[in-house]
Amino acid sequence: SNETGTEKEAETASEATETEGAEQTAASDVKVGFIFLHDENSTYDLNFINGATEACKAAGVEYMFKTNIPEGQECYEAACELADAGCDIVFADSFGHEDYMIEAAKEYPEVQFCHATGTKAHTENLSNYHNAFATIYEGRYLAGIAAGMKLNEMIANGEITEDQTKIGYVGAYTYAEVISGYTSFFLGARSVCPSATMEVTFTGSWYDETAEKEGANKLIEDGCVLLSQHADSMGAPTACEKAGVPDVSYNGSTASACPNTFIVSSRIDWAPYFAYIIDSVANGKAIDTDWVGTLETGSVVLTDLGDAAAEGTADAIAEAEKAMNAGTLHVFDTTTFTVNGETLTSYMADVDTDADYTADTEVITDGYFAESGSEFRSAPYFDLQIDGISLLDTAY
Amino acid sequence: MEQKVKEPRYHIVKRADISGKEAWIIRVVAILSALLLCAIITMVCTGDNPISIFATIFKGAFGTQRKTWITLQYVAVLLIISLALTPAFKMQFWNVGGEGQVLMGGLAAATCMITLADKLPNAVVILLMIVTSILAGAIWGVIPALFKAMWNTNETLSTLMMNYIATQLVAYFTIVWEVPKGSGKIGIINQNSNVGWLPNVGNKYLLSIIVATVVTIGMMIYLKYTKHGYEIEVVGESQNTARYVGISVEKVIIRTMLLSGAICGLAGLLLVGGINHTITTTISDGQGFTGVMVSWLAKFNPIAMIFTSLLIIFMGRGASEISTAFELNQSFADILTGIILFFIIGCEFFIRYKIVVRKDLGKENA
Amino acid sequence: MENREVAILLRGITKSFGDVTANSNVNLDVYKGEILSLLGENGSGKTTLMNMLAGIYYPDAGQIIINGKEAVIRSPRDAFDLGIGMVHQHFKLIDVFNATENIILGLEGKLNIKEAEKRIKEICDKYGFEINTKKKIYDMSVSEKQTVEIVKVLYRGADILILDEPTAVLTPQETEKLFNVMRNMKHDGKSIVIITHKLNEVQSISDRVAVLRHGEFINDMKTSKTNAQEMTDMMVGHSVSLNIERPEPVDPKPRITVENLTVVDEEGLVKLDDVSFTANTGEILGIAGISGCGQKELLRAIAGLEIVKEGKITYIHQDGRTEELLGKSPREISELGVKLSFVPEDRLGMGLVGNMNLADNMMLRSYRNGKSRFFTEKKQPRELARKVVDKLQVATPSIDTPVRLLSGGNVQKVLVGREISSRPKVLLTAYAVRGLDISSSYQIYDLINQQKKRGAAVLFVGEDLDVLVELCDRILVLCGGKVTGIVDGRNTDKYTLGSMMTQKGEA
Amino acid sequence: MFSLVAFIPRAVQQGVPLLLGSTGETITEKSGNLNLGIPGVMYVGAISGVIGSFFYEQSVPSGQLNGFLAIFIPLICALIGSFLMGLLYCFLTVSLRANQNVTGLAMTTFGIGFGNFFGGSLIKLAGADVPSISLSATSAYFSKSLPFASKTGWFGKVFLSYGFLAYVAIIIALICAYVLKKTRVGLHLRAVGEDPAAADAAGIDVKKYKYVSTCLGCMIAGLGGLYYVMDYACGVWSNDAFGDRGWLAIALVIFTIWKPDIGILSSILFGGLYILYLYLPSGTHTEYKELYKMIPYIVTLVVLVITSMRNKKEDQPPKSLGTNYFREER
Ligand SMILES: Nc1ncnc2c1ncn2[C@@H]1O[C@H](COP(=O)(O)OP(=O)(O)OP(=O)(O)O)[C@@H](O)[C@H]1O
Ligand SMILES: Nc1ncnc2c1ncn2[C@@H]1O[C@H](COP(=O)(O)OP(=O)(O)OP(=O)(O)O)[C@@H](O)[C@H]1O
Ligand SMILES: [Mg+2]
Ligand SMILES: [Mg+2]
Repeated sequence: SNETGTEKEAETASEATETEGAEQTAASDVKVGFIFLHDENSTYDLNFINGATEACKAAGVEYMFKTNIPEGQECYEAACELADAGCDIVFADSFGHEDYMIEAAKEYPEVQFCHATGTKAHTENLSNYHNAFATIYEGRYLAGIAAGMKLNEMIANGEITEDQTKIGYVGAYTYAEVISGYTSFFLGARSVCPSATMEVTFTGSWYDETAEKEGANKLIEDGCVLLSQHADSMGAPTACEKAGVPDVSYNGSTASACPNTFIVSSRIDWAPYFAYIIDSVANGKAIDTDWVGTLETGSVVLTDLGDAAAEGTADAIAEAEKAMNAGTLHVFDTTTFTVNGETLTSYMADVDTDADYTADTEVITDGYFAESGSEFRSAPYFDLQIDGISLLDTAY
Repeated sequence: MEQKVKEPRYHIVKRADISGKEAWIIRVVAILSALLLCAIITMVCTGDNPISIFATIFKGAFGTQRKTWITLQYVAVLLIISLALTPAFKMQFWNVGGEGQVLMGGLAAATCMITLADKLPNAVVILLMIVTSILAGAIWGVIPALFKAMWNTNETLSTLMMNYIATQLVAYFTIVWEVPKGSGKIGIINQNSNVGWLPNVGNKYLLSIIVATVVTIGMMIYLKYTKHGYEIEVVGESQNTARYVGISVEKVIIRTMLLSGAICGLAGLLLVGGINHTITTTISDGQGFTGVMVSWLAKFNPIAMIFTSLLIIFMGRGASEISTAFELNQSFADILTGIILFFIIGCEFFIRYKIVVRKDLGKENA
Repeated sequence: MENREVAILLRGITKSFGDVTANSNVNLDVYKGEILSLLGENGSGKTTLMNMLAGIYYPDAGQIIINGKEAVIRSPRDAFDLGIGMVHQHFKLIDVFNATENIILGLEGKLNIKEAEKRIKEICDKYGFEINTKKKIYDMSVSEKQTVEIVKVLYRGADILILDEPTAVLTPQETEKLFNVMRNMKHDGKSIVIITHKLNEVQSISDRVAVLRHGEFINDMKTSKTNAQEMTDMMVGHSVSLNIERPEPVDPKPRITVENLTVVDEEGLVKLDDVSFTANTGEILGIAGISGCGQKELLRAIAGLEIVKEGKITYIHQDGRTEELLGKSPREISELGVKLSFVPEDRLGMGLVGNMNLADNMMLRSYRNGKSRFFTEKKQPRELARKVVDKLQVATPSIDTPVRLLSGGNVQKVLVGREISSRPKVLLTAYAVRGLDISSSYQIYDLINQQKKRGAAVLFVGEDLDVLVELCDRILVLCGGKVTGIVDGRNTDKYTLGSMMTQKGEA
Repeated sequence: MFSLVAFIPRAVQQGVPLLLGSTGETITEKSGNLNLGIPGVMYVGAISGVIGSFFYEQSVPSGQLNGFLAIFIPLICALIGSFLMGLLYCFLTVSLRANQNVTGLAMTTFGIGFGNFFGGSLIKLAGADVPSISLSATSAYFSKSLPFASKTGWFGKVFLSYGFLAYVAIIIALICAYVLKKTRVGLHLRAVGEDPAAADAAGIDVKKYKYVSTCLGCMIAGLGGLYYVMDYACGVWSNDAFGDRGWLAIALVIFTIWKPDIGILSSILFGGLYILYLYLPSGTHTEYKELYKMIPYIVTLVVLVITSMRNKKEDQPPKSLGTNYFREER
């Protein structure tokens, strides 16, 4: 598939990284500054770093990285330093950076501040502050299909029966991004394995190897026969490998650590977004306040399938992908799920960030839940608990 | 001649009081050799030119005006925390709970900012923040002190545990106050109204620096010239003696930890109200522990602490620049910091002692 | 000299610590089967010299010859191997270990406690010690600890025994017991070096004396051929008078009355039993008793440091007003002018701060005074430190030297000097001259007399009955926490006191 | 719902690194050395093992690892790495008489930096998609449970289901306890920690004891790091994943009043409490989880306070802990 190519390129690019892009293409004298929460040793940041290097190299622009910038005043300082150093675009990759980026954006109106995963650009009314995200729920839906296929295979092999098709999911926070993620994953799985159910446990952290591992162990103990996760450490995949439970991971292939259980992984490729903002600034075009990458833009990608993937998975995924691109398949099609036993006809989501979580926007259109479209905001806001998914440890 | 007993080739003797100049020469030599070793290691590990690495470290800390200010601000905060811990250490009270005390101070400040923003005028909120954060730090500091005073409970462990409890409390409230739902982040508090933001004096970095200066001078005077300072020293050196001369050891322990915690709380206030305008569990960034090192390294001398905290911040700041410039991961800086510290603490030996090599080997041969 | 075998030969031994030269070019011989007394003023380098034999210090220059062979003693282990054992001025025992564990510490081979206990018993039987092998050091009295130290040395089969002020903390009875043991050992052919400041002991136990002054070897001679005055003069370097003056009390008035005082310790043992007496102004009230008979508790009770079960302690002001001391904090009592100068067995353990310099140690008592509520006053303590150094001839490089670096006796001078100088109304002093050289001791007596003349009521706890009889106006005798009598110091002798001290024990 | 049989193995796995760390620190502290560098040492132990096994795995075609070498190489590397850290600590504090606290804290900075730096470098070398080094082949040897573990039901799960290092940890703790309590070496070591001057005067080679016990202590603690990465983390090194277990190990030393045998159960208990929050109900209210996470610390604090109420002389830290010894110093 096309993703694989991009992946490889990204890697070679990252190997050859230099501080400041040496080969400068004629037209562009754009300079981009990047702020990363950690460094390339973090799953999350590596993904951004690879995308950034690739895009900047390709555009031939100068760039600067600031790694290990915590979600505090340091982020503001880093942003200002980058602006002082002549960057035309300053990008930050972590959710908690947002407020500090906004502060910097107010101080440097001529510099474009772009922020991934943020939610405030559309309400902040700053012409130089932008959010971006991708329809990763589409990727997760496809990964869910791979999971469903696997369940089907296990039923067929007699390993489990139909009423044992319970999926476990290790989530970080009870955040819309996570909820949207596991729901789409589940819907994907159920689209091929109708008997599937899911149990979710939360760790309360984006990266906590122990909590993720123990969370996974608990799910396995609880009878989950397949796991997936939305958290950044290797805790859950390795727990699966040890227990021999198939696993759909996130953000990159865990095949080398989990050769026997890795099925597939979805991730966001940020290179298209970076290419877009560089191009916009170079050509004096306005950057979208909320930019959403999709399967079509190449922003949402799946890794190569692992050995544990069931036969026919690739075809099933390709088919679904085509349907999505064609607009015939919506992940959150209200006919495919119920909430409290009822089909959703109208839902006010909390799209505009506020401390009281005020629901402010009708998001059910044309029979589906319109998740993170550029019309509202780029970051996900699907936060419903659908039937078939149960949350662990809710009984007091 | 009878069977030869092996004569020690050298032995170690105490030096007569060494002049300040000589001591500094020894220290400078130590730092230079440490830098040399660092240079060699850097070259071996990366192949980069060590000179440019050091230049980059320097640039990272003092390269631009903004950087210099930030560096000084960091030094100020670390210095305040180190100073806060110092009276406890002088009292031989193992306060490794700076982290928790800072967090609690910060949490109190954040609580005021969040809950009182639209209820009280800004000045009142700030006043309450100052009072509550100092109080919160003091309370967090005094709890282990009470245990110690009443039952001689090991304070190393109790203060350490208090850190974790404080961290979890902050984690709890972070989620309670998170925006948006589920994100686990509070974000900048009162970003638009700026209620509870400590005022800028001159520029936004200066406030911490001024506070640090005041605390440094105050602590120096407190420890050296006051009755309290004297009592702290006596209690630290010998509790029996303290009791003998009628010092209430329990009272001193409690009073000192109140002070220690209060100043940590003040650091928390600066971090939340003056610098970050938010609270996270990592807001003190391990400085409660770094402060231990700063304080001991300076042998509890507040003035010397300015230099030790500067050194540590300088290395840390330089490091992030290295990682930007050379694609070295940031941990490399920790290695370099470690090496430099090893040399500095090692060289004290040569200031206090000298090694005498036996010269009368001739006699042996005779 | 008789033609006897030499055990130790020291030649040209020099040792300095930083600026302080503790020993310079010392030559000293010790023969087999003799007891040698090493004499010298406080800080004259006795301990240092012996520590070089014991492997604690290493000489800067000089030669050590043991049993005819040149020896290099780099560690206590080397010293043991050469048969040298030392009982240190400050005991070197592990508090949380029991006697056996301490005695066998440092030896090799498989750990066999039973076997060790057997051998310990043999040694004890041979020399006449008593040891409870299972008792923890922290539960032991000083003399018990000392016994452990000596047995420890003997257990290793040492032929050369060094005792650094072993009697400073012993009662006369215990001292006599120790001396008997030493004589036994001498007859075994062992060499013994004893450091002591008590010249009567020197005369009763040693065969020879050697004198150090300011780190230099001065002379040695047979004990039988010398006398106290000569030895003292030799130590000091000039002639000194050895008389204690006893002026008549001027206008004595009751200052403190103690009535029916009873103190029970944590374990429920009665430490003071129904003690009553009056201390008068301008008078020295001596307190005699075998160690552990309640002297310490008595002083501590008056100073407010002891929990009292029953009784009354009344302070009577100049104008006749009275004030109950019980229930007052040590500080309040101290502010009334009741000053306790207690010289503990471990001098640095209480009363002084080892790491502080002399001047700061002077402040311990007075730091609360001064104009400011908040700030300390540094000038007066420094002056006081200078005065004490001057008056008591404290051997110290400066008043900025940490007191832990001073020799044992000098540490004590700092402590006692400070306490006495605080112009007390009531001076409580215990073991004030413990470990002091003879001329310093006399200076202390002098100082105490000055306080008496000033009108202070002095309570003087001492172990040396000769001194008590010479110095005190009245002497209260304690035995097992009970008062067995109060006698007039001018009309009594030490034998009367001695028998009163053991009255209860004999009954 | 909550199954003890499932929970105990999890607690044990959490407990083992803590046990090794605290046993190592205990014998170090028994010599009077307060090694606050243990967190760093554990990182160094872990990364040394990882480096060794990484190069071994790289040099051998996959699937052809020699079982003995696969265990031996990382083991020896971890031991050497942590030994060197111990040596560094001793050289600075014992030979150069540097302040123990500063040295220890500097070693923690250094050790964690060292671990993450080389971890990061290897990650780059390994070039995996997800930034981690995975030594799953080696890990399989380390985490192999005892025979019959899966066949003996709950018994196997609770007692036999661990990798060999877990058992080694318990054996080491028992040996240390025995040596400390019953042997001459133990007696001497305790003496050194209580009062080095007295020990020295008794002819004990204080320096030797300090060096040996501290280095050994570091090596044991280093195994804790190795266990974490090779067994618990399934051979996956991720930077900072070990977290602050090193500090908890130091805390456990105090908690177990310097007794390695008490350490066995305490560390398992603490390990259990450490992950208990994951088993307590909270649902979408993740804030309660954060409160639950306090449990181990509050329990520790409460136990500490209660035990300190009956203050026994024998339960105190070694008296000379944290101070250096120089024979000629007064
Ligand atoms: N107090 C001392 N004075 C002079 N030389 C010494 C002293 N102690 C040891 N030495 C010698 O100095 C060298 C290093 O001393 P070190 O103390 O490290 O070794 P050691 O003697 O084996 O140790 P220990 O004295 O603890 O048994 C050795 O050659 C030793 O013989
Ligand atoms: N370790 C040391 N460091 C510094 N100075 C020392 C040390 N040991 C001894 N001195 C100094 O050396 C001198 C001699 O001390 P030493 O202890 O040998 O005296 P001493 O004759 O035993 O006196 P005393 O009768 O009071 O015990 C003193 O001035 C003392 O301060
Ligand atoms: Mg809203
Ligand atoms: Mg002496």
